[in-house]
Amino acid sequence: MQWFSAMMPGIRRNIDLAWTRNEIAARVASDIPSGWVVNIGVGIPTLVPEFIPNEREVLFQSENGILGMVELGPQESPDPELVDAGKRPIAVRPGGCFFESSLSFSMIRGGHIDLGVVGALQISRAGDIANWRTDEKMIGGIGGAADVCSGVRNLWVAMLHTTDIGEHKLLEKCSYPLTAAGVVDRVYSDLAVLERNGDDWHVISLAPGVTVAQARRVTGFPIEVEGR
Amino acid sequence: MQWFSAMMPGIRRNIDLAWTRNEIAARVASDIPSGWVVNIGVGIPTLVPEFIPNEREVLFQSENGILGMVELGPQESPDPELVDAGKRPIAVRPGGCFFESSLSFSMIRGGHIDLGVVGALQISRAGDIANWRTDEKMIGGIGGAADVCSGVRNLWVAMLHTTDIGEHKLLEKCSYPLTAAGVVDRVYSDLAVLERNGDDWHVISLAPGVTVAQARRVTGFPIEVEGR
Amino acid sequence: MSYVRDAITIAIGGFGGAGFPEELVSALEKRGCRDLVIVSNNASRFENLINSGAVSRIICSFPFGGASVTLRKSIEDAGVELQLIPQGTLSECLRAAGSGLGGVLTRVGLGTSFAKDHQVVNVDGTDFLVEPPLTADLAFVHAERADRWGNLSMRGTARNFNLVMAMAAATTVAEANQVVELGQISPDRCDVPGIFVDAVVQCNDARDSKEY
Amino acid sequence: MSYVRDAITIAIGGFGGAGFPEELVSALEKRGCRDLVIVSNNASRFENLINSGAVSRIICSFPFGGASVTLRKSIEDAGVELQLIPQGTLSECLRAAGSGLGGVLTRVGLGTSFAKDHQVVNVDGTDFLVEPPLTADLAFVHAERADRWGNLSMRGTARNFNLVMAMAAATTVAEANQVVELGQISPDRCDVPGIFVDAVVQCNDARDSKEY
Repeated sequence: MQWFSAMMPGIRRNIDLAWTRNEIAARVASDIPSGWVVNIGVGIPTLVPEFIPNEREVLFQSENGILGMVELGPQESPDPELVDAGKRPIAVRPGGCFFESSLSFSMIRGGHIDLGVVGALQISRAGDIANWRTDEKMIGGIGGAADVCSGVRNLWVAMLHTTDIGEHKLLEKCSYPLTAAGVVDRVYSDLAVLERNGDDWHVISLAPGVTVAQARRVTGFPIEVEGR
Repeated sequence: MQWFSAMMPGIRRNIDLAWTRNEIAARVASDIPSGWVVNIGVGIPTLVPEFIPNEREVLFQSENGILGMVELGPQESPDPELVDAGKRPIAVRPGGCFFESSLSFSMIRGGHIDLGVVGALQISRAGDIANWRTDEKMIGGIGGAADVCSGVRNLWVAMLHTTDIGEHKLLEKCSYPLTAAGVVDRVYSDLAVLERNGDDWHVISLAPGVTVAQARRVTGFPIEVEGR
Repeated sequence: MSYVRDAITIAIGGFGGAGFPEELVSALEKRGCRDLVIVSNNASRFENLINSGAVSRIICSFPFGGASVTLRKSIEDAGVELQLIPQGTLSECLRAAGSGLGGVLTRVGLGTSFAKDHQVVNVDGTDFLVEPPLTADLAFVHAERADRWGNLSMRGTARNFNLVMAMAAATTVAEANQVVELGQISPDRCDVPGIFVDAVVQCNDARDSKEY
Repeated sequence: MSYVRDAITIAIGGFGGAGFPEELVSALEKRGCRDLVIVSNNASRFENLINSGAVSRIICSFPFGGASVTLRKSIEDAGVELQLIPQGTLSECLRAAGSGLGGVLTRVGLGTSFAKDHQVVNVDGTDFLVEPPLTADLAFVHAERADRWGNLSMRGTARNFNLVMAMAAATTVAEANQVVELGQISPDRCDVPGIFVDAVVQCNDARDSKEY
């Protein structure tokens, strides 16, 4: 486990200088253009919709068969037959629609979804993503993640840059079972926004107070910064 | 064209003794049990539904997306958006439903249709069926016939026993392009009802006035009759 | 008609007249084109396009009835290539294209001329033809009602190929008898989700609009 | 429950609780069974069945959330085999089984452990996994409304796997909050055509029936 040696308590101590989970979600939201259809995974991604301003029309698709999903209003009573992929009660906005599973995955696999925003356990330099595991810390299962990661036009990962104990999550190769290979376009972490082009990654922006040297130390592959 | 030699004006002269097109359709109808879902092709098959008594629940499926198709009533005005596979205006009975093409062929290909009744240009001993051609007498095209003939649980052919000029239609091998191979279960003609079991065919019944010898003379493969 | 270019593939919905995008096809006739590949279940509504020399190939299951002597002659005179595909394979290959699948594994056509030049795959002891996905650059579809996000609903047997063609095409244009506000198409009653539709036009002559 | 036998494969609809045939599963628990193979998107609603030793294998995409410690233990204690399939492949393989197709050609899973032991087919230069069709002996599905021909309509996100499971199974039993007369389910609003359904039962406790 070579990446255990890369623990970096220094960054964890400076957590107040990095982006919070909400700030990561807000940053993702600010990059989503009007008119896009977006599939949202569990974890930090679930926070993204609330940061989309009302005037910007972004449609959220959920794999269990809804397009135009919105949060349940405070006055609305939950309907057990109307849930999102995380089984939470939700509502549908005017212009939304329901459909069955195979059509839902036709949308996802067929490239009709502009963007997927997912969490991840590990990301490799080649854009492989691992977001489930079968060991004793088993997190759920594969669900629709393989289809989403393989099928959407753009795949952005929203996650903390390292694990709770400081292990690298951005690695030369993933050690967990892959969800999909060579699919990640961007990573939005608490420290930086990174974009992939083949095996090359460059920094789009850094969280306030985070230095290039710090970001490099917690990233298992080279990252380029414009002008440095 | 070996089968040209098999013309048999004798039968054509005795046509008043054989079954009419309506009688063929009525005979097919009388063999359809209650509760079956049936796909009906063009030609004599289109006559079948009117011979199903009202108390017998038979559902007619049409490949263009309707289950529970019925004839348009005399008082009903035709709707250009509601047609059968022959593009004729129709109606839907209570309990019927509409669907799109790929689900329609899931029904057909997936073995959910109890019976297909189709016309044919040629039938082979092995149960191959040819019901279209590309030559100068081109009749339509393949349409949904290949799917229906391959997919339904039972395939019955309703047709005249020979062509207008007395050529065999029941042959050792078809000369026209095949619609599907090894699929025909029964043939209902103006002369006889025949059933196939592998390469063996036996006569279920003969039209009034038709002798076994006459039926054998216009059939290009051996047919067995119980007790003869 | 700004989506139309010469030599593109256009998938056109409808089964006979039901669900057929008549006004879009009429506009296409007026525009004038060359070398179009038309994907549609029937060919009989494209006689004007064929006669004007706009069409190089038609992919369909049932080009025309036996009585269509003039259409047959038009197709021959214009040198249009007719490519026949069984109807269930046609709809499933369009769906596969729109669903990110690599093709369709079917037994329909095995042992017939439709199996010609096809790859065969054996799954658990049974042979299947591999039918490749069928994509289009553009689809024209017809709906009873549409909203500005492209949600469509049809009536009767008008759904037919309109869903799978909207799915299969890079760009889909829908004509509708009624263009309604968002929310007026019930989320339970949307036959073609707007995600598959890029533009909606209101029919000038909503001749077949009925109480609905 | 006369359709139930030991060692059969039962496909059970629903996504979490939405569209889940709770009363049919409850009746299955009461009946008692051995060696069932369960096909369902999730495993979390089968804890009683698992604890009673009725289940030998579960085919699903997402067995349980990370917090389901007791379910995890039940599965291990009962020696239940968990077979994970990506959700889109799961639904498409069920659909393929119900559609007479030989399987699904997908890129999902390529380069991952899901590609293990899979046949790969190259179509026009691109590799695809061949995922075999997934059939069931029996399906249990839930609907808001049903008629005696088995036509079903759902509300909200309750459709999910119910259509493809009804298609894939040799026999399908539906439970419904309301059983209505023929014709009361609009022909335009039938989510599962009755051709895919063999028996309908009325829910005793239509707890989640809403104005509809």
